[in-house]
Amino acid sequence: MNTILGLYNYWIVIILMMAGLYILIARYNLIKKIIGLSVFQTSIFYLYITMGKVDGGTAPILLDEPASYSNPLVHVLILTAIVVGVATTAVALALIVRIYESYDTIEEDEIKAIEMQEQDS
Amino acid sequence: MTWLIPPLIFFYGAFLCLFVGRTQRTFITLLAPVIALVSLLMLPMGNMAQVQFLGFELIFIRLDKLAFVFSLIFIIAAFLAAIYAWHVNDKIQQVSTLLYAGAALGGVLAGDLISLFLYWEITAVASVFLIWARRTPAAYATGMRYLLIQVGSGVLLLAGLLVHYNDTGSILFEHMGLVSTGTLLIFLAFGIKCAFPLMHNWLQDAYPAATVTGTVVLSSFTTKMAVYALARGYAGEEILIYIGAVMTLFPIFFAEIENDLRKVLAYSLNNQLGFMVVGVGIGTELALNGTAAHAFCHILYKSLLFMSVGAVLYRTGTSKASELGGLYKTMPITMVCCLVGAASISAFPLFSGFISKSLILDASAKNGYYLVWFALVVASAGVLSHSGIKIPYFTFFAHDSGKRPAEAPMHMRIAMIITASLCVIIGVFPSLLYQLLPYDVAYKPYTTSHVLAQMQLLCFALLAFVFLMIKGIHPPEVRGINLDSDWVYRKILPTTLSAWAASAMSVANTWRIGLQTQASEWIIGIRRLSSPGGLLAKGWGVNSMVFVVTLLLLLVLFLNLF
Amino acid sequence: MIATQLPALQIIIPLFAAPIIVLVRRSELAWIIAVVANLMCVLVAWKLLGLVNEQGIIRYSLGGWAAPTGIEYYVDSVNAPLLLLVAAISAIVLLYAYHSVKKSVDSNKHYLFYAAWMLCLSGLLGMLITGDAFNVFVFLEISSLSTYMLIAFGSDRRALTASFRYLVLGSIGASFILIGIGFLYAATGSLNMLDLAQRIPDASSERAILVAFSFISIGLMIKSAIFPLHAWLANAYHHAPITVTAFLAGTATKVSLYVFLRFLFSVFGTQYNFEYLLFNVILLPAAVLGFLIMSVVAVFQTDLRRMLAYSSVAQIGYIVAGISLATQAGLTAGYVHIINHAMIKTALFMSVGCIIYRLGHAHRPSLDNLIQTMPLTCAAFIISGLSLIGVPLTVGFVSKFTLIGAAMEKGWWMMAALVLVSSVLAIIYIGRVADVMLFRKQRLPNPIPQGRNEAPLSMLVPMYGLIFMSLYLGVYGSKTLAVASEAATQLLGGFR
Amino acid sequence: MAIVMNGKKITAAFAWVESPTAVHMAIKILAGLCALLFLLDIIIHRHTYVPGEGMWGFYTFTGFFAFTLIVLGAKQLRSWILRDENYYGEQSVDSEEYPTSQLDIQNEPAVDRENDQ
Repeated sequence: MNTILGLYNYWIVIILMMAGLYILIARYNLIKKIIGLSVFQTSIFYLYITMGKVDGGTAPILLDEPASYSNPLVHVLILTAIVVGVATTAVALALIVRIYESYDTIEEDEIKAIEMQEQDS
Repeated sequence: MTWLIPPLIFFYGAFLCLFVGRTQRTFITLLAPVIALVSLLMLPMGNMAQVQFLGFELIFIRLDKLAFVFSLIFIIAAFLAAIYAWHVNDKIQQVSTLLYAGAALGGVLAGDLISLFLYWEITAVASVFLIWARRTPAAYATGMRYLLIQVGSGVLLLAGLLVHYNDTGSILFEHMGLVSTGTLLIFLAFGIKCAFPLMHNWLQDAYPAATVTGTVVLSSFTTKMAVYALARGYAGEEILIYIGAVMTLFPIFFAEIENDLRKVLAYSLNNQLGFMVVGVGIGTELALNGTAAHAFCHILYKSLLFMSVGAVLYRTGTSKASELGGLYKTMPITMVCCLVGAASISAFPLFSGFISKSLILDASAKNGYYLVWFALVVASAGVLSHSGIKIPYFTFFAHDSGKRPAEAPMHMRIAMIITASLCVIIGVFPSLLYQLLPYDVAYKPYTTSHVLAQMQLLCFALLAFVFLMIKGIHPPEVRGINLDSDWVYRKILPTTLSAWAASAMSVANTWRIGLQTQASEWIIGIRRLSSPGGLLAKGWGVNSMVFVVTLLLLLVLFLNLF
Repeated sequence: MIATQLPALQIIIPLFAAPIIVLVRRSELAWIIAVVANLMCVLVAWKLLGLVNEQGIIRYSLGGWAAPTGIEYYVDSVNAPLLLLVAAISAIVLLYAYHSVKKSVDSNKHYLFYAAWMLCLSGLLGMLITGDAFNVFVFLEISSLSTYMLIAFGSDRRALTASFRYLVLGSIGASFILIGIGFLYAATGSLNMLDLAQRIPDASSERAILVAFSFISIGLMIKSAIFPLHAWLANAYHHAPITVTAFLAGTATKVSLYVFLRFLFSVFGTQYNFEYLLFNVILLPAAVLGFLIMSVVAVFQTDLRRMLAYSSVAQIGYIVAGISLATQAGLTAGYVHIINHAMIKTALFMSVGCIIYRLGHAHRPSLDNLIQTMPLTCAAFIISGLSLIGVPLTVGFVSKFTLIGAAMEKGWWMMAALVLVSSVLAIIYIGRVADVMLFRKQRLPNPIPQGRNEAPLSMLVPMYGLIFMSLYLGVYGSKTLAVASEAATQLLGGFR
Repeated sequence: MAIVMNGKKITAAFAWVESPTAVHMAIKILAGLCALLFLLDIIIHRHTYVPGEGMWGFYTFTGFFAFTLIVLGAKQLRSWILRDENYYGEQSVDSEEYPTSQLDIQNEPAVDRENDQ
């Protein structure tokens, strides 16, 4: 019981990650796919942050006396990763706009049908 | 000097041909053999042009007497073929001829297995263009079959040399003998190019499909390079004697009933190779001399025969015996040259075949292979039947076909006359050839007893021909195809496969399961899966891609954690 | 002074060229700046290679922060040759790109195209040069994001979906790598590769290392398009502008494979037996199935770009097969094929680019008798095709020869035989194209004018430059082999 | 002797081969030669290596019967393996015409100058 509840933060990470992957597999709408991707990436952010957390530690700010504090490096890292994630989402959304302009749909199964037709002709 | 070795001269020629006009190309094809000859004569005996490659020391030139005699005849053959092909205005043919001749020469001069393999593959690839140059769908299909087999031989050689290298740590191309898997693989590779029985079909399939001039070139190099390779690596291997004996006998029957004269010559080429293989198998000095001499003479008279039949094809548009006849009236010079070739291959005294074939026959007799010897004697009578009589008789005499083609063009006549003269000169002055042979020859072909025996054999065979013709027993020439072992991969295999496919279609609807349907569904399935739009080749959607990724991730995690 | 800063310059030059190009906006000028920057990169890579040969490993601390705290650039005999390779291929394709891009990309977007190119280049070079695990992820994303953009420049609308699909897959791959790095950090407390390599053997939790290992492997398998995770590649290569395809085919997957090698051998180390499980159960079957199935698929393709794309996956199969042997000879074979295949495939795609430049497409059945109109282009395709098949005297032969030798050395006869089988398939698919180009009478009415109609010289010259380079390296195969062997020793020996 | 064709005369140095007398003569010469060779076998002692080779008329019999057997054997073989020229369909060059574009067919032979004058 302790391992299940005590590691709740990791369970959240896993659930988020699987939810993200599930959306990517099960949904055809491109926007939803990007949402799935974002959820998936967010789970990784949690993973990093939860790794650096020290029970009872404070924020890693200059203090007068030594105290235990959470690892600041993971935050730095994840800031970078968040930036990358945002950039990815932006590029993806831009692509979706262009796809919508030229295909008139953002449902991937419909797009695939159109593409198959083009290939045949 | 390394940059001026004979094979490279041909390659330079081929390269130059790519960029120049028709006249220059013709001159290059003529000039390259001449320069190569000078280069060959200037080479010292021994190894040279050694190059480091992938950590191996390659020996591109290993000149000894055996290699010399083969190199010499290859250069002569290239030169004669170039005269014969004076009229050709086809860059592809000219370039590939030069590449092919250079590669064959290189193969003969190669001192290690890797450079041999290199040239082995170049001959395969370069020569196929001589077939494709006919530019018909059938020639294309034939060329593909030819290429597949030739490249297959190369793959076997590569596999064999790697195994051999693993075993012995040496890549030197020396006497190997059939001692291990590696040497067996190399042996098979040589055997394919040498057209061993049941591996012979590419030859009869491809040579008649090449262009008029292409066949002349093809007939000279590939198989003789293989004979050389066998002589180098497997001299004295007893199994070769029996392989050779079979090779001399069975093509005779096929040649006898074949209608396409170029295919007849291809069968007869196969039969002549048999003599050489027997010589290699015996492996004594006399026998190897015989092999080298026979290869030398054979290249000349077989070129001559292909040239004359080619000239007929060039002028009439067909080389089928059933369509020809009576051409002596308008092509007398071609006819005379053809007769010289026929007499040479049949080994009439005073012609070149006589002085070379005797060496092999005597070697087999002296070493106690009496049965093989008898097979060779019978085969000699058989050679007369198809190459000696059939080719000239049905082309130039027999019933008059009504065709009145003009005499062969001047350059073809020149090429044929030179070749014919060489055949006669060698036949009359055998010592000219004998002094080139790898071992010292103390052999006199012109003894009374020998000449008498040969004349008896040939004259009575001729008598039998006359007798059979008068009695009407001799089979007439009819159009058609004679099945050979290529039937397996040209007919059974495709029909079985499509039969499978067809039955699968119908059976699949009723039964659905069963071994046959499974197999055919596989075949259909591969095609369906792989074609554009098929499962393997279509643009996958994100969903399926991510699904595969997830599955693989779970698999890897599972494997690593549990 | 400059010599000590070379590792940083390698990344900074293209990274700064990108914003300058955006500011300039003029398309010709953008191209010139990109070419100049790229040539400088080549020079730097050349110098670095020389330095590595002279004095061995170069360690460079970015911003003066010493490792393991700071980010470290690490150049040794494994990545120095690849730096030169990537920079050189990018330079050659960029020189070639001018006309092609002018024709296929909107002229008011040229500056964006070249800027993205520079970003992609700096990302790729960064992945090669960095010695920091997290930095790999950052550079990976820089190159990936710009790659998505470059692919979307394709003239066909299917380029957009191809780009989108690659984006999703690529992001998942990168995220997996990120997860893996996270676990590594959790288990060891370090991000520096050298440091990681030392700490992994006595890490507190082996399970965390295993999880990290699994995620990183899968992530890199996606990025390097190893079968069966290759599906994004075919569409991306097919619909991207052909110059981009030529560039990516020679660099992107190769760089990912390098990172793969780095993690597998240098970071995790051969002494860890768990990787053998990966090798035998996942990587080896994936490699063998990959080069067989993908060669078959390539045979049935009618579009040259698609055919070559599938052939790329097959060739990556060879590389991975070499890697999964995990011996000196096997790694040498894999590494040498990374170099050789980069050259061959780039040259092939460049020749297809020439065809597209004139014909507007590369549909095999309508290339009948192309040799009459575009002899030089056809010659280039056929020469490179022969190299792909592995005809002796070409680089392809060097690769295949070493690979088969390595397989046999380990006693894996079956694999050696299968490599040969797949070579025959390569003969078929290249042969089909050569056959159409050389021998077929024109079947379809050809839209292009008759007579000579060769691609512009500015495309032909770089292409032939690359082909001659590869021919030279084919004849003197021992040179690349020596480099590869050195790299294999370095990889198997771990960080020194 | 000359052959007349299409109103033009063509010399043929070997035209005599068609006359029945010449053919008969040739056969007679061959028969005579064979008889001579057969007799010579009695007079001349041949050097032999193989047992039986020295047998009287060994080569004559071998020549005659080997040839006959080969022809008969081939004839039998043909009855088994002869197929139509289209047997292999498009895959075979046997059934197709040689492309005339690569040939120089001159069924009207160049007239011999000497005779023309």
